[in-house]
Amino acid sequence: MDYFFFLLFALIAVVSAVNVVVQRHPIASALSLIGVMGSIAVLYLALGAEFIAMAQIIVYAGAVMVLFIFVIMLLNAGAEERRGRSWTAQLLGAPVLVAFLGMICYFIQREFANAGFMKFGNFSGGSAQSVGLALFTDYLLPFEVTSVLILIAILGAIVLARKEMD
Amino acid sequence: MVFFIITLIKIAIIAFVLLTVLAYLQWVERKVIAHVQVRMGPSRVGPHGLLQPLADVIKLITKEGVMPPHVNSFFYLLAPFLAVFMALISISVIPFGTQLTVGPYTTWMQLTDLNVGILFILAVSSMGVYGIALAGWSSNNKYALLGGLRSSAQMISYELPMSLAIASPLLIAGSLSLREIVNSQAGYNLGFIPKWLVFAGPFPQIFSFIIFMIAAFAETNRIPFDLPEAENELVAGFHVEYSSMTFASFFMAEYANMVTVCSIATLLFLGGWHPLWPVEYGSNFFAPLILFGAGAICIYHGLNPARPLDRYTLPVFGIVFFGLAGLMLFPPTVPILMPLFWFLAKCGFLLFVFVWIRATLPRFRYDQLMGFAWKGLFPAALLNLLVTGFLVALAS
Amino acid sequence: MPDALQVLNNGVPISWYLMLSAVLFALGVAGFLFRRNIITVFMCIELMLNAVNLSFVAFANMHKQVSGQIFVFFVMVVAAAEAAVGLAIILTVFKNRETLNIDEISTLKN
Amino acid sequence: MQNLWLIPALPFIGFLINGIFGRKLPKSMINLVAVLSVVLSFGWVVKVFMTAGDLAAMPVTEHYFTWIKSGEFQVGWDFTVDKLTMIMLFIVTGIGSLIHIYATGYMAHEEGYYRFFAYLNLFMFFMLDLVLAANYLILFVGWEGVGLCSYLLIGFYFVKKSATTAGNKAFIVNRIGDFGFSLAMFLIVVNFGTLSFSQVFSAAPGKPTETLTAIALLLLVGACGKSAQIPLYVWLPDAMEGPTPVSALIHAATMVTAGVYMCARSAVIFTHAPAAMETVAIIGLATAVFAATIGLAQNDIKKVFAYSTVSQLGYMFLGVGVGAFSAGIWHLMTHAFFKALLFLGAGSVIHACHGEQDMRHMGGLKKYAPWTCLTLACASLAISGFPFTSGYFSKDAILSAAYGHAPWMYWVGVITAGMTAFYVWRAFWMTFWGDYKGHGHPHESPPSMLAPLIVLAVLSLVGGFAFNVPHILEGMFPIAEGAENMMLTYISVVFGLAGIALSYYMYVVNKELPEQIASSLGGLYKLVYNKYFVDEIYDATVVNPMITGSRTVLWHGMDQGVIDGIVNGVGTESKAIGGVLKLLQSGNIRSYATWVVIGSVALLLVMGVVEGVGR
Repeated sequence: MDYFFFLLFALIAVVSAVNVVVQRHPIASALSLIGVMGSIAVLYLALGAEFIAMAQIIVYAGAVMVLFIFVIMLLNAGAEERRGRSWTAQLLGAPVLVAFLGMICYFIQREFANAGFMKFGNFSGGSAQSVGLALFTDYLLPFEVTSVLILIAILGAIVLARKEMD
Repeated sequence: MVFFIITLIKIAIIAFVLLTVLAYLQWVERKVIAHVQVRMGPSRVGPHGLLQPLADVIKLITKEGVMPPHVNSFFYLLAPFLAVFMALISISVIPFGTQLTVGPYTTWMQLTDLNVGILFILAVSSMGVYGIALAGWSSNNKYALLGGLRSSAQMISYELPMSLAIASPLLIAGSLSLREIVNSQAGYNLGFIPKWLVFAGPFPQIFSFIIFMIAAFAETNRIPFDLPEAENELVAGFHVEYSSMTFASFFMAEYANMVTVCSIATLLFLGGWHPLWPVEYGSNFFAPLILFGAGAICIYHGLNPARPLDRYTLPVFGIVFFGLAGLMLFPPTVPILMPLFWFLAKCGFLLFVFVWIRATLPRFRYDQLMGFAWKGLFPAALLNLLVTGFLVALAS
Repeated sequence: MPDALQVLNNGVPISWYLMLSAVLFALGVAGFLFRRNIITVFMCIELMLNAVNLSFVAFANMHKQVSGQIFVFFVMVVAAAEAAVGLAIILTVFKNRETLNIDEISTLKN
Repeated sequence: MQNLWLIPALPFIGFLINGIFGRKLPKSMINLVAVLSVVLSFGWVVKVFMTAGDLAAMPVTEHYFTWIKSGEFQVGWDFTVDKLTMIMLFIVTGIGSLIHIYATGYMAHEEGYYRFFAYLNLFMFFMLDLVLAANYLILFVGWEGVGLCSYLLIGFYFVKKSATTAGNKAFIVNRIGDFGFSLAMFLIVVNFGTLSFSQVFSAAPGKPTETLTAIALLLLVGACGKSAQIPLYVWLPDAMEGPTPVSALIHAATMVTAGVYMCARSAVIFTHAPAAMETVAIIGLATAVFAATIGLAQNDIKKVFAYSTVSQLGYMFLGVGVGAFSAGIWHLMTHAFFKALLFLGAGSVIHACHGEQDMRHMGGLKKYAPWTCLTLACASLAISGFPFTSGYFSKDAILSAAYGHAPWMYWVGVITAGMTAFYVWRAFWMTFWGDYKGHGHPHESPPSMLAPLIVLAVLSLVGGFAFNVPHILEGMFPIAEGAENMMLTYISVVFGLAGIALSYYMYVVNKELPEQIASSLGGLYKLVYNKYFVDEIYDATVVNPMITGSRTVLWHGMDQGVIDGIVNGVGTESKAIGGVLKLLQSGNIRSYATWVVIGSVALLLVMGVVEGVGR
């Protein structure tokens, strides 16, 4: 069962991620990114992180990506035109990436080969209650700081996006 | 295995009932508005136009779906499906009543009970924007685009006060699972005031209820917040380019959202399926009484009919009502039907309010809409949440 | 073959999740490298963040501690802030130079 | 639970109200708040006194919260009340209330009325905190707080240059003392691992004498700063720039005695450090004589009383130094009575003479301001140790203790007593006898100022035998083994009377005599008249070198040379490096990203080669 779920949603995630990269239209990329996020959210659920999963949907898929789509619509960004890639990408891009991925996977295999198994329901620490507890006791200061960060971000966004008064 | 079968059965039932309800909701709306405006409303197709929805459905299905040129066909077709999907999926966590025992099997009148149910609904509703936004964008039409942008902006803006208004009753209920929340509202203060979150708790949630309802109107793009589909400025906004079934699915989505929102309001604030006054004061006999009354009226009008057809239709309704009333008095079914009845009654009342408001209020201006969201509703919700949290902390 | 069933019942190895997140991350990097539309590039960054979040949650499950999820939470918040500011910047950039091609946006002032 | 915190809290509330809303409030309201807060806290002191039971047996100690906690070391916000504290509380709140009442009359026509009372209430808060403290740190908080308030109040007329400079002087000189005090606290922490009085004093006898001596001497430095002893007394005379009620409350009755209180509080440490005790006694004695001689030749009425304050404080230190702690506290109390009275009287006189402070432009006030005259007479009698006034008892106790310690100290003390009597009465005669030489038309002060005067007059007459402090404090301090020899008493009384008589002769009967004397021993007179040029010496030896040094070394050398040099150097260096690095900056984001990826791949490769992942 766990295998089935994992493989299914991992497949969806990877396919949509590939889609994000290869699609030439921003909207298409955005939608596939939403797909990635959704499937990742399901994987979170499987990993016992209910709250985070929902937050993932609400924050990422629901708010951030909406912003993206907004901007794309506002700028009416069309499909990307093909042109000669920059030399870095041409020469190094693909091989470097493959090497990168290979190395990482190798290390994961080496370090975490027997890091234990994920079985649905073997970890129930991700309930809204426990997350909230951790957030408001051990991580209170970071939490506050983050709120300040958000505030500043809002101000910055407003300042940047408002039309000049002249 | 049994679990799957039961779930499938439940899905089938709920889907069927829900879709029918959606179809008839529209009939109710037309009827109510008609009577508010002193008209007859649909009355040709079937007795009192009762078959009107069926006719509409057939019409919409059989019509030709026109796809305008230069649209991005994939997104153009994806949008309505997204919309209706997101609208329908949130029903799956809503409990309609208590446990239900059929032979050896007992189950809840609910598809599934997430213990983050509320968050789930919020998440889905936040996803609902995409359908509309995409529809607006992909149909390659400036009115549609404006409508799409407007509606997504509006939905995002009103999601905040909505979430905040939802959060404060959660503080009191102390759970995110809808079932738990409803259970926490059982019982009565002083023996007759129900422990609903609207009344009960350290701080009555009446304000958050009002805020929630207002935000709900905006979330479902209903009058007075229906700017995305403002006929007379945007020529129906984001779905201007849609026809036949795609158009119908947007409609379905809107009504499904209404149903969802109303049932959430019922569950969160109005005590779900708990009756309005205790059983020992005979709340169980309320429903049959109404039905008997309705039946009696139908019979009476049937005996001296205003229109020729009434001679046959109304008595039939009367019989049906009598039958239902009897069923509600029949002891084995009472524990199942009573909760269902109360839930549907509250939900239906809220839906009626929706229609009523639509028949009553004019439309906002767009800047007014946004200003109201950010300058009025949001601070109010925030304040309400603060006060609630403070009092809850004091009470605990 | 009982042992296979046994393995199946054990559940999914954590390392698979890590691999998945690695793959997603690499895809994000690829997008970052190969795409030219600034918005898409930005989305690829979000993709990378998500990949990292996934591994965080996987670790949280592995150590049976909630901390990892807290990190994810913070990453989300930061990502939201970043999206707000970044998109605002993109809007301004577009307002000033009428282009979204990051190759053409290679100077701080035009 | 006695709720001791209320005692300082009430003035603090007053401070908050007056400080925040004072600008808006009417004067009557400000008065009400200011006076009421202090009077209430006095009332609470009385209540505590009534209900506390036998303080000697078990002092009331209350722990409110733990302020500092690091490892073993921990400092709580604790208040404690024993008999010593109780006496101080009565002095502070009682006299504080009187002076507040007085100030409502005296300050009636001043600018920044609310500011004045806010500061005054704040001072009360810190002073009470100082007195109630149950450990050195809390005491230090109050210590610094009263220093701050005295600074603020000395510089109250901040438009006057002299006032601000005087304020700065007081503040800076006090810093020296506080430096000593903090060093003492560090030593205590190091040696005792705690700052709480009870633990320190219980552990003190076991400690080596050298340690205790060091601690005691450092504490003494702090006390010298706060209580204006040689060599740190210089700030007190200038502090007279402040309004007279401030001089009375802070620079006569309460704050300057904090040093004495602190020494008495640390009696255990001092008694186990004989060398320190000796130092205390000598410093006290020296200060007493020194200040008294200066006081002989001053013409500013407040300056006279300021120097007499210094010299009286010297007496108290003498008492503490010779081991007669209770006598010192006794004198502290009586001195609080009559010196507050003297200052308030002086204030009333100044008020009467329209702000004139020079005694040579006064005189003949006894018919214009009879009440002031009468009360000041009481005060002068008390300070000159006239039999059965308050000063008589306390001074006598100290002197006899001094005799028991070392006879020469006694003789010096007695001579000082004579001088004290002389210059106080000199001031009295010059002010009230003769005929009025000032400008304008003198007038008596309003009742709100006279009432406190009268109360204090009564206290300074009967305060001595009314409150027999050594008897009260018997449990805490050993009665100084003064030779109970009535002869000593007679001698000191005689000296006091002689001083009075001499002053009468010189300033009433034969008015030319002072000038003749002054001219006859001109140089000496100049020396005394100019306060031995101590301020000038300090300027020459300490202040100017410091200014020049900091200008040359710190400013030109350090700041402009080194620091700016470093900063500019960094700037140029980074410019050079950047010149190289900027070749890498193509502005093409993707090339950057590629570099990052390449870097990470290289990193991973290294890790793979060296197997270097944390196992």
